[in-house]
Amino acid sequence: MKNRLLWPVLALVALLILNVVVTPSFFSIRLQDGHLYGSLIDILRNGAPTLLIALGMTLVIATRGIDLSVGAVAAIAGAVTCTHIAAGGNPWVAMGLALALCALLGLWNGFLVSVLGIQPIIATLVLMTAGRGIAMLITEGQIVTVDSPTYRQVGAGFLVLPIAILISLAVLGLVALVTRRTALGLLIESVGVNPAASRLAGVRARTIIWTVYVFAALCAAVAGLMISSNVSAADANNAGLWIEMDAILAVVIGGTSLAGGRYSLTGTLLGALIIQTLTTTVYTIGIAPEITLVFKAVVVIAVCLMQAPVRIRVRQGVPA
Amino acid sequence: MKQSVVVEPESVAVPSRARGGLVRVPKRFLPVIATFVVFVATFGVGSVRYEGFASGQVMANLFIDNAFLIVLAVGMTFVILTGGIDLSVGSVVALSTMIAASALQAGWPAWLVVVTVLAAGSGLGLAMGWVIHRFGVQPFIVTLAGMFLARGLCFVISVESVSIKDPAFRELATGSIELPGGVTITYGVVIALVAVLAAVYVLHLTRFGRTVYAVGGSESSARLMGLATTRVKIGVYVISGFCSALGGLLFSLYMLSGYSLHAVGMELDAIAAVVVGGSLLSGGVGFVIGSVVGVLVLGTIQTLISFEGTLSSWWTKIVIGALLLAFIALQRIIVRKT
Amino acid sequence: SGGSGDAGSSSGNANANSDGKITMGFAQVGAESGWRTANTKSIQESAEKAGIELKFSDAQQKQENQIKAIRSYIQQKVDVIAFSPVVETGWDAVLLEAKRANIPVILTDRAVDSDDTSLYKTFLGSDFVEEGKKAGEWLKANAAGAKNVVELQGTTGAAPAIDRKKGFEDAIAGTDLKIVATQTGDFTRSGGKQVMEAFLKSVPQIDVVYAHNDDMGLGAIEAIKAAGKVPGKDIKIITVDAVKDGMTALAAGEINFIVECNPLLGDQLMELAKKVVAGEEVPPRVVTEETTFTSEQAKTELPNRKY
Amino acid sequence: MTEPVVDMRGISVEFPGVKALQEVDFRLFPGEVHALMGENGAGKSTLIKALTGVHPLAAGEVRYAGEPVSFHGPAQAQAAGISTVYQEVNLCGNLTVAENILLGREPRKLGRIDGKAMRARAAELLARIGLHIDPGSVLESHPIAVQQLVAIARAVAVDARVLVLDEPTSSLDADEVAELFRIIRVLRDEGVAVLFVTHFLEQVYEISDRMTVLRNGRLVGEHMTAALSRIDLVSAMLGREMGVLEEIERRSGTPGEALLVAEGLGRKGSVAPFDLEIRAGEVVGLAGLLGSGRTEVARLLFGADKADSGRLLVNGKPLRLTGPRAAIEVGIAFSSEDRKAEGIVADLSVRDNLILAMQAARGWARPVPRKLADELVAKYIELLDIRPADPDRAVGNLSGGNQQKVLLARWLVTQPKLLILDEPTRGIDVGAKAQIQKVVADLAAEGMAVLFISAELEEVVRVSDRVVVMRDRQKVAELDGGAGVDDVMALIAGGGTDGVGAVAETAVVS
Ligand SMILES: Nc1ncnc2c1ncn2[C@@H]1O[C@H](COP(=O)(O)OP(=O)(O)OP(=O)(O)O)[C@@H](O)[C@H]1O
Ligand SMILES: Nc1ncnc2c1ncn2[C@@H]1O[C@H](COP(=O)(O)OP(=O)(O)OP(=O)(O)O)[C@@H](O)[C@H]1O
Ligand SMILES: [Mg+2]
Ligand SMILES: [Mg+2]
Repeated sequence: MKNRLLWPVLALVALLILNVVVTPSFFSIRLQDGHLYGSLIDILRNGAPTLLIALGMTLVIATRGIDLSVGAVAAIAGAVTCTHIAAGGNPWVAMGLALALCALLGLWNGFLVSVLGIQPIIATLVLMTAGRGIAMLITEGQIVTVDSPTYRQVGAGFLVLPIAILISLAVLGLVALVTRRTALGLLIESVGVNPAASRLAGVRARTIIWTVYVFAALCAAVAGLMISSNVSAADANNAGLWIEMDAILAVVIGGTSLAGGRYSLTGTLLGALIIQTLTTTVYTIGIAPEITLVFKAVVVIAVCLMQAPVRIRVRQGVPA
Repeated sequence: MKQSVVVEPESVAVPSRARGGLVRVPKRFLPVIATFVVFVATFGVGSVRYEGFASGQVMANLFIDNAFLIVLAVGMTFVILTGGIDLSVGSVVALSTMIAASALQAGWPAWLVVVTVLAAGSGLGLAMGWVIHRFGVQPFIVTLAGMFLARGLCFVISVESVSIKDPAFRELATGSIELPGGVTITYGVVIALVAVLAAVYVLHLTRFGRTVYAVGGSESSARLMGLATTRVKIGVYVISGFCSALGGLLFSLYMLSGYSLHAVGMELDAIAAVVVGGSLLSGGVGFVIGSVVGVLVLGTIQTLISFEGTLSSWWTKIVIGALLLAFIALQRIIVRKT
Repeated sequence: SGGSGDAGSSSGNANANSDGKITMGFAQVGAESGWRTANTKSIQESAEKAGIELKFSDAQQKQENQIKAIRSYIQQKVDVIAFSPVVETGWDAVLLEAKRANIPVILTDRAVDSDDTSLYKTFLGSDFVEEGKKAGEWLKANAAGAKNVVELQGTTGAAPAIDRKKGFEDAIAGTDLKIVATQTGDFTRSGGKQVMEAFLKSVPQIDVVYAHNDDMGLGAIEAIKAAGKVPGKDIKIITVDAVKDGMTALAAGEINFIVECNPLLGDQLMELAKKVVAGEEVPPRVVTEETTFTSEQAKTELPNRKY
Repeated sequence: MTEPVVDMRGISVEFPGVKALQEVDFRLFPGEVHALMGENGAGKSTLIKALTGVHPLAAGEVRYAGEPVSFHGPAQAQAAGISTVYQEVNLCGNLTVAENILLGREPRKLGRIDGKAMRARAAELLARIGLHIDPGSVLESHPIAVQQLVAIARAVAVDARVLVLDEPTSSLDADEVAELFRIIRVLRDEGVAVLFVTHFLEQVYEISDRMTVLRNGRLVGEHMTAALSRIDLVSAMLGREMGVLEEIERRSGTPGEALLVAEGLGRKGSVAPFDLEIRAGEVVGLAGLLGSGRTEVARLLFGADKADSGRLLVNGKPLRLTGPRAAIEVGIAFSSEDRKAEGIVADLSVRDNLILAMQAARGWARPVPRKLADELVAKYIELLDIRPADPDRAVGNLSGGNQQKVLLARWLVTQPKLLILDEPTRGIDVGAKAQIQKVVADLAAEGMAVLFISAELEEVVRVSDRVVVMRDRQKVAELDGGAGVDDVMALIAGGGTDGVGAVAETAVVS
């Protein structure tokens, strides 16, 4: 696993170097109004939601699943919170409500996948479509702007470092701890690698699957709070749009296979950072919007060729 | 993703007894049949509920409006059957419309445009398939890069939309074929159906097709069995690229324009159609016909929405989701009961 | 069964239903922005007020869905069809069908690109290029030494983005003003904020932000504040749309100038629809009443803003 | 003998961290049956895969029909005339039996596959090895033994110069084996070179002309079968003397309470309702022919399949088996015969696989402490002689026999009350097999009840206190400890006494 992570790290370093070459001040960080200010900090803060969602996605993918609904769930979380605050509610209550509702949505996904046995991609596609509708229903299609200093902290606040990244890293730490210190990681992987064998060994596959979908939905919810809090507004239509793709990409770049089984949280962290750095790079080095996508395509291909399993096998003397 | 651990023997053969004579529907056809039954049922519900729903033309429109999606789903079926996925199809559709429109605008002859577009799509598919096979990179990531690339190339060609004024294209686009009963269809539908037939032939009656299923069932076994897995693994992406380009041509007939934002997210529609049609994303299980029915199901959902008439934007989304759920839940129930 | 190609021979142009009520089919693009939702709402309310039965469909930002919706309206034999084209190309075939079915078509927002102008009766809406121009003109007049403009574009390839860019560039051509960085913010607040954050670090001197809509401008304001600068003073901000949040910021002096793009064209549309169905002549182009706002104007206008 | 058709010299194959083969020489002549012998993990399968181009060579040379060759994959080897059945079933479960047999060489008419001709041809090939199943049925729906036969049918369907069979008989019964040997002899007489791997010494002596013995990835020797006694063979394989297979010690004490009682348990289409009693401390053997329903009985008792008639009593209390977990909770464990699909979790390490069942029972919140896990792993690696003795190696990379040992260990660590073992010695070498049988006997002596299923009748009779005989998906008899192989055989084959009568006649005596 260590070897595999080497390449994403190199890719990240390469991107950063590219930035410094074009914008020499890229690494400069200064203290501004009591918090750190600089491009690297932006990358961390803006990458926090993707990282968070990718963490949930990693566990889902490890069980051979996939969750397309995370973007919609994020939008719902933002919508619920903002409408509640806009109606004069307490921000904490509002956020609690959003998290509770999203946990329910996770249960729903888990139900479709583990009880009804619907293929995950389709099961979550249902909520991906309907979820955005629900979010818009809540906001009535308007962008709900709120003015709550408390709520602002989640996405735009700082405790020296951006609070958003602190939350995401805390969740990363928590997941790492929980999956390593308990047997959750082992059971998730065994369900992902061989569901039939796991069933016969007595693993509660259903509970495991349920857990990961709820966890993914909760991660999406918190990410949704960050996204909406960052601009103090809930945009039901655009919040978290296509973020599921970014999250899956982050997981895959991090070396976790979509076929389920072994996963790497560190890999996911790197993947999310690479994706956000890539986005920021596009803005910073002034790539024209028309060729942005071509640039991204080239980088993605380069990253995955660098870490291609075949290369690694060649290095170790065992060709395909 | 294969849920059932125990698979019932399809026919109980005992050494002494010869093969049973009773013809039963084999289990693997069930999802397709279930999808079809649900499709028919929904159409029935629509007919009762909405005036003018149960007309031949509404049915024909289902094909007219989804001809390109049918072609995409056909290509996607090949890929999914091998256990892969192709996220680039939507963008390749856009790129195809863009190439077609701008080449026609530049005065290329129509036939050359068609050939160019098909070659470009297949070429991109070949490149993606090669990377997937040669470097063992996951299809998801490679085709995602392909998706960025194709969409990016659209913008490079032109940010603005380009309309197609070529008479041959217009002729094809506006021309219609009259069927008995006053129902008309477009040439696009005919092309799509030909593509479906070709796909069925290739999948079921050629070695290439059977190897597609074998690779999806177990790639390592297929390799150990000495099958041409390399050719198949790359081939399916070429087919999918070709189908995307063909779908792109149909789409440019449908729209008579090339635009870089055409077909955004259409890859998901194509994947959804294939999966609704009973294919397993893990590979090895599924039928082209199922994917076609899957497209019709998605089309029917659209039609129902438009017949309902006055749904607000958000209810539209919610109802689409709910109908999709109803479809697959019903399909599951039918498959389980039998 | 209503064939798509040959129907409509039975009824004339004024084929109002037996009860005399006009039915309009409206194929909306989607609900991608607050502006669009206001537009939808206005049309729905006006239709009710005018006693017109509205069939509404949301195309989820997809042109093919709009085409399908229009086709289904043709089958349902509505009296008049209206829609806002997402793109200007690609409508010929379906409009031809409508024409053959004798159903008049009204465009809102923008025209379609077709050699055959008989395909639609009229179009009602804003002129995006003009909006960009107005923004540029104001800047020219109020530059006060400002030179470096950064532009927050709308979604790459979207018509308003292309036109507002073009109009603005035309207006500032030949002056000291220069667009030093331009990037898409996808018409969203987070997009605007992220892009602006990056600009603030990579572009040495920014005097003006030109955002293709209010939302991106609002996002940029956040980024500017976080950088320790004062929006509206250190960096001038010009946006398009004039939705309520934008007007509030304008009134507060955080935005300097907004070009209005009016979504409330429901009443005008219904009026046109009645005339068209009745067979009266209508002008081929109706421009919606749109204005521009400065900070002072915003303060007086703000209480009246509905969207 | 003339020129060898396959001549491998100085073959070395390496995997990350393992030297699987070191400088092995191997020759195979036309018209001979050559047995490749060695313990689990000795490198037999690796040698075969090196020959057919699955694994690249680190060193050495392969000559085929006199020419140096280097195949880039099984396809090339096959095209050159080497037909191979690899260890474990390597077929496509989602396709039909006929397709699996003829994939890549389907009969065609006008360029398209002729489905009818294909099924006919497949039926013919199946008949040739004595298997009568519907060629149009899906392969997955058949038990592992049938799949193994299908793989053989595929291999013998072509005119090959070399036929390689890697443990083809591991789940077959005497009848099927006889059938297979008949075919092998015919092919041999036609001049085909047959390479054959098995852990059954009787089979080796029955069929092979020559043999090559490997140990720890190295060549030990090449011998004429007739010139090497069993004892010498075994010590060549093990590298040490091995005591004569000791008679398993019969327990003197009477078995305890009835632990599990099945009353009229059955499932339509798979097993007719049967009664069965298993007591603590006894080993009950389940004997029968391929497809007689042994596996089905085991699955019903474990709840892997749902019974649709009868009931199950555990410790005298009725138990509703809703699934494997319900069974595990009352102390029933089941090791499946299909280790690839239902046994190992290939990507996980030996340690993780070993504690999986224990962990599942504890739930995710109470992880097995690392220290305990390490102790258990060390203990069972030693007890069952799992090789390589590396707990962190992915189980999928272990040799077949060693995977089987890990599976057995997985259940042993949970200390179940009733252990159901379906073909636990499949693919296990002689030494380890004796080891496992002894473990089973010891466990029973400690009070565990064991239901033991094996295709090898001698083994069943040897380890069991009582043998239940199945025929045609029905329980036909129960024989107590004194019964010999011949008695069971008679019942299995349906000869001698009439099936139904047998149950009454041989009423259980314990
Ligand atoms: N793909 C692989 N990666 C790593 N090690 C492997 C791989 N395949 C086999 N090995 C190792 O190579 C050695 C030889 O294995 P092989 O499968 O050839 O044994 P075998 O003689 O066939 O044993 P068995 O009788 O159990 O089938 C073993 O130590 C095994 O762990
Ligand atoms: N020779 C055969 N001919 C036809 N069907 C067979 C044959 N052998 C087995 N079967 C199949 O066997 C299945 C039942 O096998 P089951 O697994 O219960 O048997 P078993 O006694 O456990 O045998 P084994 O474990 O050796 O396969 C049936 O589904 C049947 O299709
Ligand atoms: Mg082996
Ligand atoms: Mg069995």
